Amino acid sequence: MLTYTIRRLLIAIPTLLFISLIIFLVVTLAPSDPTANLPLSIPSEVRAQIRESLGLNEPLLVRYLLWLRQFFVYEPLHILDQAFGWSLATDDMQRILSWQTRSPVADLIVQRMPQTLWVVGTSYIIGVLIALPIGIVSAYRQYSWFDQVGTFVSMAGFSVPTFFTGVLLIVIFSVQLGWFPSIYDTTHEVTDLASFWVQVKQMIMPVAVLALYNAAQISRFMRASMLDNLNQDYVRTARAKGLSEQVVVLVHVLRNSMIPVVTVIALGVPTVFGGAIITEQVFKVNGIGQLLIIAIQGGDVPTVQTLTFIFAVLIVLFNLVADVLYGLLDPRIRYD
Amino acid sequence: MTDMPVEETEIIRPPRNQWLDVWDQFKTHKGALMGAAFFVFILLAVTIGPLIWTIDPTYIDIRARNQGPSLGHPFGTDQLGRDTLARMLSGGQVSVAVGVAAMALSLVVGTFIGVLAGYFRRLDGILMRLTDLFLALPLLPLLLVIIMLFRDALRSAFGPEGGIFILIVGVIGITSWMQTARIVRGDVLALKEREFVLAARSIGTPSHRMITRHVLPNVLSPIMVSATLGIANAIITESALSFLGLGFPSDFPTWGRLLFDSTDYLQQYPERVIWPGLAISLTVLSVNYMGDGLRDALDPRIRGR
Amino acid sequence: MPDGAAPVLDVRDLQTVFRTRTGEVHAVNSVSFHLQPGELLGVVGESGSGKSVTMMSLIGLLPSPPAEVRAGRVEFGGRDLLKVREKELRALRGARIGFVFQDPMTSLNPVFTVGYQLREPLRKHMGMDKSAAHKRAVELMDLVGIPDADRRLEDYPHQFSGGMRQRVMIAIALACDPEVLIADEPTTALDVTIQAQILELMKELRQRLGMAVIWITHDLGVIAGIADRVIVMYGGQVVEQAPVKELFANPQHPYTRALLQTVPHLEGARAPRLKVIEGQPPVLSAPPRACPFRARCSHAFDRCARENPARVPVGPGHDAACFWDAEREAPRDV
Amino acid sequence: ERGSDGQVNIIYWQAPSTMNPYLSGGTKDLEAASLVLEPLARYDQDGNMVPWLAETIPTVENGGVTEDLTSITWKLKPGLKWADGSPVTSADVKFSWEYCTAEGGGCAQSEKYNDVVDVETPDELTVIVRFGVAKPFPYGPFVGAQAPVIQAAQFAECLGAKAPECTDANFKPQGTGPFTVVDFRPNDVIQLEANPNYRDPEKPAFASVLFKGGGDATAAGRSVLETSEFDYAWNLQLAPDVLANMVSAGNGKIVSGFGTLVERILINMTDPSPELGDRRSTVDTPHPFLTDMAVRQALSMAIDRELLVEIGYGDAGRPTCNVLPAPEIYKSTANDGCLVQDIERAKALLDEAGWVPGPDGVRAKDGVRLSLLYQTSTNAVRQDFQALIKQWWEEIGVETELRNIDASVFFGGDPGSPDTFQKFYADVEMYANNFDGTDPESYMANWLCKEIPSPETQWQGNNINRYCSEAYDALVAEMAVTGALEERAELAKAMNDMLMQEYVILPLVDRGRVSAHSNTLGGVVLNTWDSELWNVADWYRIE
Amino acid sequence: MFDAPRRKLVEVNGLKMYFPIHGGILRRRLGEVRAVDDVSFDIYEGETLGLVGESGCGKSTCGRAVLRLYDITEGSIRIDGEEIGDAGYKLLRARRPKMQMVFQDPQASLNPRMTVARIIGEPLDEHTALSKPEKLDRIYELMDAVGLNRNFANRYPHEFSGGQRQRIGIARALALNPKFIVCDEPIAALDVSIQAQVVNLLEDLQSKFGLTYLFISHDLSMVRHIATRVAVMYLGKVVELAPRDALYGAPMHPYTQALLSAVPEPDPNIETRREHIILKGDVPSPANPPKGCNFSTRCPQVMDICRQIDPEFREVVPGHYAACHLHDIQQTRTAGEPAAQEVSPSDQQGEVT
Ligand SMILES: Nc1ncnc2c1ncn2[C@@H]1O[C@H](COP(=O)(O)OP(=O)(O)OP(=O)(O)O)[C@@H](O)[C@H]1O
Ligand SMILES: Nc1ncnc2c1ncn2[C@@H]1O[C@H](COP(=O)(O)OP(=O)(O)OP(=O)(O)O)[C@@H](O)[C@H]1O
Ligand SMILES: [Mg+2]
Ligand SMILES: [Mg+2]
Ligand code: NI
Repeated sequence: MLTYTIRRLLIAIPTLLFISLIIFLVVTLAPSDPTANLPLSIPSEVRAQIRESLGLNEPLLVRYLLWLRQFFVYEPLHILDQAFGWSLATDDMQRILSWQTRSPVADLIVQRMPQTLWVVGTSYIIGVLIALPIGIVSAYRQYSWFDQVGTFVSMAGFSVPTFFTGVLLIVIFSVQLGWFPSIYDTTHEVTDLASFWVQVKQMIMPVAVLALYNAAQISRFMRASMLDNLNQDYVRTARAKGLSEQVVVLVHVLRNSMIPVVTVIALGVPTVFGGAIITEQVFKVNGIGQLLIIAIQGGDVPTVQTLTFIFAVLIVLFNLVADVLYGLLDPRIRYD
Repeated sequence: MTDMPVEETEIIRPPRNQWLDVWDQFKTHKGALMGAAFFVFILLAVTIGPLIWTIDPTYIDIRARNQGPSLGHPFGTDQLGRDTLARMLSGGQVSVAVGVAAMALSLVVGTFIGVLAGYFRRLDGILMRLTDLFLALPLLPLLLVIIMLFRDALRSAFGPEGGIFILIVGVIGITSWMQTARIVRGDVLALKEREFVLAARSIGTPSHRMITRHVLPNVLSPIMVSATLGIANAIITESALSFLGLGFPSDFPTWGRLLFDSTDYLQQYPERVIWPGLAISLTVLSVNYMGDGLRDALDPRIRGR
Repeated sequence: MPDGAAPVLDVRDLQTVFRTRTGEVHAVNSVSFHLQPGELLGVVGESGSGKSVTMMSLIGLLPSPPAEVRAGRVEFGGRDLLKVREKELRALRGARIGFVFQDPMTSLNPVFTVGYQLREPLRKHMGMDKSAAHKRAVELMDLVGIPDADRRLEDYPHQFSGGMRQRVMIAIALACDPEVLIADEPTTALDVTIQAQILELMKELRQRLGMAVIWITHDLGVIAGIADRVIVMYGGQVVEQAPVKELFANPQHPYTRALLQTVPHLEGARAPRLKVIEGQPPVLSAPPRACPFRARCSHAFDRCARENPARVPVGPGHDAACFWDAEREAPRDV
Repeated sequence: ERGSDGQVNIIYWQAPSTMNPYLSGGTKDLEAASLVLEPLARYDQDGNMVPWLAETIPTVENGGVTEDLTSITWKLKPGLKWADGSPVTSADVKFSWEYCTAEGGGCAQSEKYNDVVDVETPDELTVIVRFGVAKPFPYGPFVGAQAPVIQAAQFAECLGAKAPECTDANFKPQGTGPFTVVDFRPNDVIQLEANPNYRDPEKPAFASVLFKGGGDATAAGRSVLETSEFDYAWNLQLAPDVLANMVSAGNGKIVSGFGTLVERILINMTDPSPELGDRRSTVDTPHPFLTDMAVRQALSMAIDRELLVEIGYGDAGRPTCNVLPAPEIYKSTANDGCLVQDIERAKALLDEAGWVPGPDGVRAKDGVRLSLLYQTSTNAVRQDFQALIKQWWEEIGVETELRNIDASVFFGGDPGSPDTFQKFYADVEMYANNFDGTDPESYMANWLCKEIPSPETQWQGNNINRYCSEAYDALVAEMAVTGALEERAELAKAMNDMLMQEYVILPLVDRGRVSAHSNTLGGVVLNTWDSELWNVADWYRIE
Repeated sequence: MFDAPRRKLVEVNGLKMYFPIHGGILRRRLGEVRAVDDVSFDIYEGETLGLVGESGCGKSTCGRAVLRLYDITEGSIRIDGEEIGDAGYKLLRARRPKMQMVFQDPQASLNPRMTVARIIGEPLDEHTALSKPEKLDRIYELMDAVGLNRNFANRYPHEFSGGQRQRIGIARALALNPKFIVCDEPIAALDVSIQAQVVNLLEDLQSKFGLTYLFISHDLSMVRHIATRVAVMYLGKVVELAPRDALYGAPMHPYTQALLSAVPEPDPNIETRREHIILKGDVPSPANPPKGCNFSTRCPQVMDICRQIDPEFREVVPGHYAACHLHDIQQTRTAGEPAAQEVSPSDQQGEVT
C-alpha cells in the first residue's frame, strides 16, 4: 500500500509538471489583457507601462520557469515563515502576485477558503447524507414508488441548471418571503447562537441548491452499487445465517456497496473547490470559484494559473485518495 | 449425430434482431418511453417547428415588446419585441444540435481512445495517462480560455455562428470524452478476454476487423448509454457557459442564452424564464430517462435472455 | 436408519413459481421428500431441474418477488415452515438448519474477516459474547481442519484458497449445531483433489456430529460415495427416490437410467461410445400436465403425454414417477 | 455626531481589488479608495472644483497659478492628520507624485502627472508643482479621485518595482478620509470604521462601513431596492423596466446623474478588408464607401436615439448628438437635428449620392455594396442596440453583419489580437468613452492625425476612427495655449461640431450613472465628476 | 503405434509461457506467473491427446500457446513440420486454417451480436474467396456436419441451448478443414446429459475428417473415454504422459495417482471400497513455485531430493513419460522391473487405434 502510494505520487510529479505547462501555455496565450478593465480614459502608454511592471514583457519560458520556482520553492517558504514565524524566505524571493490586487495569490486563496469550505463543503456533506439513504432505499425497493420518485427527483436534480434554481430560490425566499438574505456575508463571524442562526440562514439557499445537485448524482451511484451487491451470493449466505434483513442490508450489502461510492465521493471533493462556481456567483459567496471567475475576466494570469494548477493538484491528489481508500476499504485489493 | 432436428423447446421462430429485444425491454420502462417520446417531440419541434411557425426569431417589433402570451405570440415577446416561441424553436435547434454534436464528438473520441487503449496493450499506458491528464485538467477555466483562444480563428473560417458552434461543440466534446474512454476501455479489456475474441484471433482475423466486427458491436451498449448522458451534459454545459457569458453571442438564441437573459425578468415576466428553463430541464430529464431505460434494456441480465 | 423413525424434515407437494416478465416459471412442482435424522440425502438432477430452488424454498431464502411458494407443507420440528413468520424462520436459519452454497468464492462477504462471519450466527442465535464466540469459532475452524485457527480468523476470505473457503462455509453452517445441513453443490466449483478433501471432511463430521444432511450435486460419483439415499429431480419434480445402492443397481426412471449410462467411468471397460440423452430439458412455463421427460424418453407412450405420473413404490424404500415398468418392459398399471 | 448612526452597507457589483488607486485605474477601486484617501481638490456634483485637503483652489487670479501657466501652488489646510494621528505635510503630497512617477511602478494614474518636472515643498503646508510646459489646465496632479495624497511614511519602501509587494499598504492605506480600513478582502469585501482623526469631529455619522463587492447589477439592485440588505448600490446598469420594477417595491430610490460618458458608433475611415493583409485599417487604404459623407449621414439619420435610450437605459441615459456632451459650457446645440429618426430622408440622401438598391435590397454604386461589419463588446444592452440598429440600417438598404467580442479582448489592447477596438477590423464599432474631470482638452486631442493607430505604433493611439483633418489639428493646437475658460469652451465646441457634422462619430446615448440608495440613507449626492462616494462623510441614517 | 507409420503432427519442445507480474514503486517487472513451464510433447496425426490437471495448472494457456494465440516466452512449436513458435503475424495467419480451437464456454465463445451464419462464416470470410452462395452452401454443409438444423442459420447464439452453442463453435472450428483442433474443456460448461452429445460429435468428426485433437479437460473419466494418450499437468509442468490405459491402469507419478483416486466413481459399490489418496494443502501459486519438484509440497511420498532438485521429464518405460524422483530410484535400483510390468497394458494401444 505504501509503495503503491509512493509510486502514484512519483507518477503524479511529471503529470503535474506537464499539466502546469499546459495550463500555463493556455492561460498565457489567451488573448486577454490585465489592463482591459481599466477605463478607456487611461492612455495606452500608461497601459504599456502597467503591463511592463507586471512582467508581461519577459519571454514565455522565463515566465514559466519563474512561476514554477515561485510555486514550488518560494511560496512554500513564505508559507512556512508565516506559519512558524521563521524567516526562510529572503527578500528577493518574490511571491506569486495577483495582477489585479497586487497581493500574493496564496493569501487570496487562504482568505476565500472559509466560505468555500463552509458553503460548498456543507452542501457536499448534506448532499451525501441525503443521497445515501435515498440510494439504499431505492435499490432495496427497486421499482417501488419510492424508487420512482427518488429517480425522478435525482434526475431532475441534475437536469435543472443551478443558476436557474438559485435565482428562483432568491426570488421566492429573499424577495417575496424575505426569509433569507440574498447576498452572502463573508465577514460574518459565528460567536453565539444568534450569529450562528444568521450563518445558517445565509447558508440555507446556496447549500440547498448545491446539495440537491450533489445528492442527485451520488444517490444514483449508491443505488446502482447497492443493486449490484444485492444479487451477490454472499447476501444469500447472510440470509441463510438467519440474520435480520436490517443486518443483511445495512451491514453486509452496505459495506460492500460503499466501496465504489466512497471513491466516487472522494473524487467529487475537488469539485467542491471549483465546481460550485455558478452557485457562488448566484449567491455572491465570494469563494474560490468566484476568485477564479474574476481572475479570468480580469486577465489575471498568475491567479488563474495558480488556482487552476491547485485544482489540478487536488484532482490528482483525490484520485489517489480515492484509489487508496478503495484499497483500504476492500481487503481484496492489494496494491504493490 | 442424431440430434432431433426440432425439439419442443425449439419452435422455429423467425430470426429476431437483437434490437427488437432491446426495444421490447425498453418499452416496459415507462419513464424511458415517455422520455423518448418527449425527446422525439422536441426534435420534431425544433426541426419542423420553424417551418410551421414562420416568424423570424430576430425580427424586432419594438411596439410589441414585453408582451405576455397571446394568439399572435403564444409564448409572448421579449424586451425588443421578438417572438419568444420563434426564439425558443431556433434556440432549441442550436441547443439540441450542440447536445447531439458534442455528444457525437465526445463519443467518437472516447470510443476511439478507449478501444485503442483497451485493445492494444502497448498503447494502453500512454492513452490512459492522457486520459488521466485530461481528467486532471480543471475544465472550466480551460474551457473559458480555449473559447477565447480559438473563437476568432474559427469565426473567420466558418462564419460567426458556425464558428462558435464548432468551438462550443468542440470544447464540450473534447472535455467530456474521458468517461466514455474509460468505460469503453474497461469493457474492451474484459471483452478481449472473452473467448469469442480469442476465437476470432485463432481464425486469424486481423486487428482492425477484430475491432469493427467483434469489439465495437459489443461495447455499443455502454456507448449508447454514454451517448444519452452526453447529450444531457452538453446541453447543460452550454447553458452554463451562457451563464458565465461565454456561450453563443447574445444575438444568437439558445435555450441557455434565453434562460440567462430572462433571469433578470424573473419577477416581471416569469414565463420568459419558465419556457427555456422547462425546455432545458425536460429535455435533459427525458434524455436521462432514456439513458436509464437503455441501460436496463441493453443489460442482458435484466433483459433476461 | 430405520424407516420408522420420524423424519426431521418432511416436505409435501412443494410448489414454487417465479414470476418473470415473460411469464411464470414453474421451477418446483409438487415436490415431496423427507429427511431422516442422521441420514445423508443426495439430490441429483441436471442443471435447472429445480434442486436449488426447492431447498431455498424450504427456508424462505428465495427473493420474493419474483419467487412465490404457491403450495406445500414443510414440516420441521413439528411446524410448517411455510406458515411461520419471517422472524421465526430467521431464528431457524443458521441455527437449526445450516446452508452451504456452491461457490465458495462468492458466498463469503469479501469485506468482513472470516472470524466476523463465523461469529455472526453464534452471537445471533446462541447469544454468545464476543470472546465466547471467538472461542467457538476457533473450535469450528479446527473442526473443519483449518490449521492455525486463531490467526486465520482475522484473515479475509480472499486470503483463503477455494477449498479452505468452502471449509469456512461449512464451519459457518455448522456453527450452531444444526439438525439439518443443506449443502447446495458444495464441491462443484472445486478441483477433484480438493473435492476429495471436502468429501472426506464431510464423512468425518457426520460421524462426529450426526446431523442430517441434504447434499445437492449433479455428480453421480459424489452421490455414490457419500449419500445414504438419493432423490432424482427432473423438470422441477422428483422423479425417483431410493437408497443409494438400490438406485445405482436398479434405476427405475428412464431419466435416471439414461443418466447413469451417459457418464463415463474411470474403471472397468471403456464403452466405445457414450449413451446420450437426446433433446433438451423442458421449459417450465406452465404447470406440468404430462411427464416432463416424455420428449426425451425412449419408452414414452401416449399416456405419458396425457398425464403426469405420480411417484409409485417400485421396491423397498424405492419409488419412481414413471408409467413404464422397466422390469416388465411394459406400461405400469397404476 | 460621529459614529452615531451605526453601519452603512454599500454594494458594488464589481468588487474592488485594491485600495491603492495608483495601482489600479478601475472605477470600483478608485471609489473604494475614496472612502479613505483624499486629494487636494475635488469636483462637486456640478463639475465645479472644490478645495478638499487644500485651503483654496489656486488660480491665476488668486496668484496660485503663475502667469506663464507653468506652476501651481497649493496650500494645505492646517492641522490635518492621518488616521494614525501623524500630521499631513507637504512632503506627503510630494511623495505621492514621486510614488506615481517612480521607475517600474506601473502607476495607473501617471498621466495625471504628465509634464510635472518638480514638486517643491517650501514649508510643511505649501506645495508647488512645476510643469515643463505651459499648462492652461494645471489641475491634473492631486485633484480628483484618481490622484489622492498618500502617506509618505507608509509607502516610503514601496517605490517603483516594489509597489505591488507592499500588500499591507495597498490594502490598508493610511488616509485622511472619513473612514479607515479595518479589513480588506480583495475582490470581496471591505470593512471600514470611522476615522478617529477625521478633520470634522462631527463626521462621519456612520461608525462603520461594510463595502461588499461582486455579483451582478441585478443582484445589487435587488439587495438595496427589494430586500433592503444594503443601503447603497452602485452603477445599476439594468434594463429600465427591470429597474422600475425594483423601485416599485418601495424600499429605496434611484439617483442618477450625467457626465461625459457617451455611447457612440465610430465609423472606420479606412478599409478593414482582410485581403489587405498588413495594411488593413491603416490610413493607406481609404474605406470604399464610408468615406462618402452621404452614407455616414444616412447611417446617422436612420437611428432612433430616443428609442435606444428607452430600451437600453431609461432614466440612466439621454439621447445625444454630441461626443462632448458636458460640462454645460462645452455642450454644443448645433447638431440636435440627429435626435429625430428620419428613414425617408436617409434613403433620399443615399439615392442622391447614387447608391441605388440592388435586387436584394442592398444599395450599391459602381459595384460597391453597402455592406457593413458592426462590432462591439459583449454586453446585453449593446447587443440589443446592435439588433435594433441593424434593422434600421437594413431598412435604408445597408446590409449589416453583427459581431460582438468579449470585453476583455475588445478593450484589451493586445497587439496580437485582431479584435481590439484599436485595430478596428470592422466597418463600424460601438462603445462608450468619457474623460476624467471636467477639462476636455486631452479628450478632444484624441482625433489628431498623429493619434491614428497603425502597425508602426503597435496600434497605440486614440484616433480610433482614423479621422484626419488639418483644420481639426489646428484647433487642438490652439486650445493647448489658451487659458481663458470661455475661449477654451468655444474651441472645444468647434471641434465637437466638426466631428459631428462630418458624421465620423455617431453619438447615440449620453449615459448617466444610476445608483440606488435605501430610503433610510440620507445625504447621498450623486457625483459623476468624481467618486460617487465623495461626500460619504455627510451621509447619515434617516430613522 | 506399430501398425502404422505414425506422423507427428504437432511437436512441442520446451514450451514456456510466462506472464509478467509488475509491481513495486516503478511498476517494474517483479516476476512472472509460470503458467506453462518447459513443456514438451508430441501429438500424432489422428490421435487425441488428453491434457488433464487441476484448475490453474496451465492447461488453457498451454493449449492457446500451442496455437500461438499468445506470444510464447520460449520453446518451439512445429505443426505439420513447420515451426510456428516464432512465426510472424503473416505466416501465422496463413497457417491458421490448419489449426483451430473449440472453447470451454459455448456462451462466451460466440459473439452475441452475430448470427450463426456469420459466426460460422467468419473463418471463410477471412481465408477464402468464396462467393456468397458458395459460402452459404459451405455453412449449411458445416451445420449439417455438426447436426444443426439449417433453419437456425439466422438465429443469434442466445437462442440456443448450451449443447447447440457448442456445436456452433465446433462448426466454426471445422470451417477451414483444419488438421488439428485444440478443444479447451469443450464440455466443462455443459450439463452431464449434454456432454455425451458433444463428445460423441467430436469423436464422429474425428473419424470422418481424420482430425487430431488436443483435448483439455479436468474430467478424468471423460478424458479416459476420448483420449488416445493423456498428459497430466501440475503447476505449469507436464508431470506424466502416457497412453491412456497405461496412465489409468498404472499411474507412475504420485500426483496422477492422487488425482485418479480423487475422482469419485458413479457406482456406490466401487466408490465405497475405493482408496482415496487425500492430498494435504492447496496448489502453490505458479508465480512462486516451490523449489525442486513442484509437487513436493503436497506429495505423500515426498523425499528430500524432491525439495532440492526438479525431476527430469523422462521416458520411464517406452511411451510412458514421468517427472518424478521415485522413478529415478526405481530406474537405478530395480532397473524398472515393476514399472515395466505395470506399463504392459500400453500395448493395447496399438490394437485399439
Ligand atoms: N430468480 C429466478 N427467476 C426466474 N427463474 C428462476 C430464478 N431462479 C431460478 N429460476 C428457474 O428455476 C429453475 C430451477 O432452478 P434451480 O436453480 O433450482 O436449478 P438447479 O437444479 O439448482 O440447477 P443447477 O444445477 O444449475 O444449480 C430453472 O429453470 C431456473 O431457470
Ligand atoms: N493473461 C494472463 N496473465 C497473467 N496470468 C495468467 C494469464 N492467463 C493465465 N494466467 C495464469 O496462468 C495460470 C494458468 O492458467 P490457465 O488458464 O492456463 O489454467 P487452466 O489450467 O486452464 O485452469 P482452468 O481449469 O481453471 O481453466 C493461472 O495461474 C493463471 O492465473
Ligand atoms: Mg443450483
Ligand atoms: Mg482453462
Ligand atoms: Ni467413443
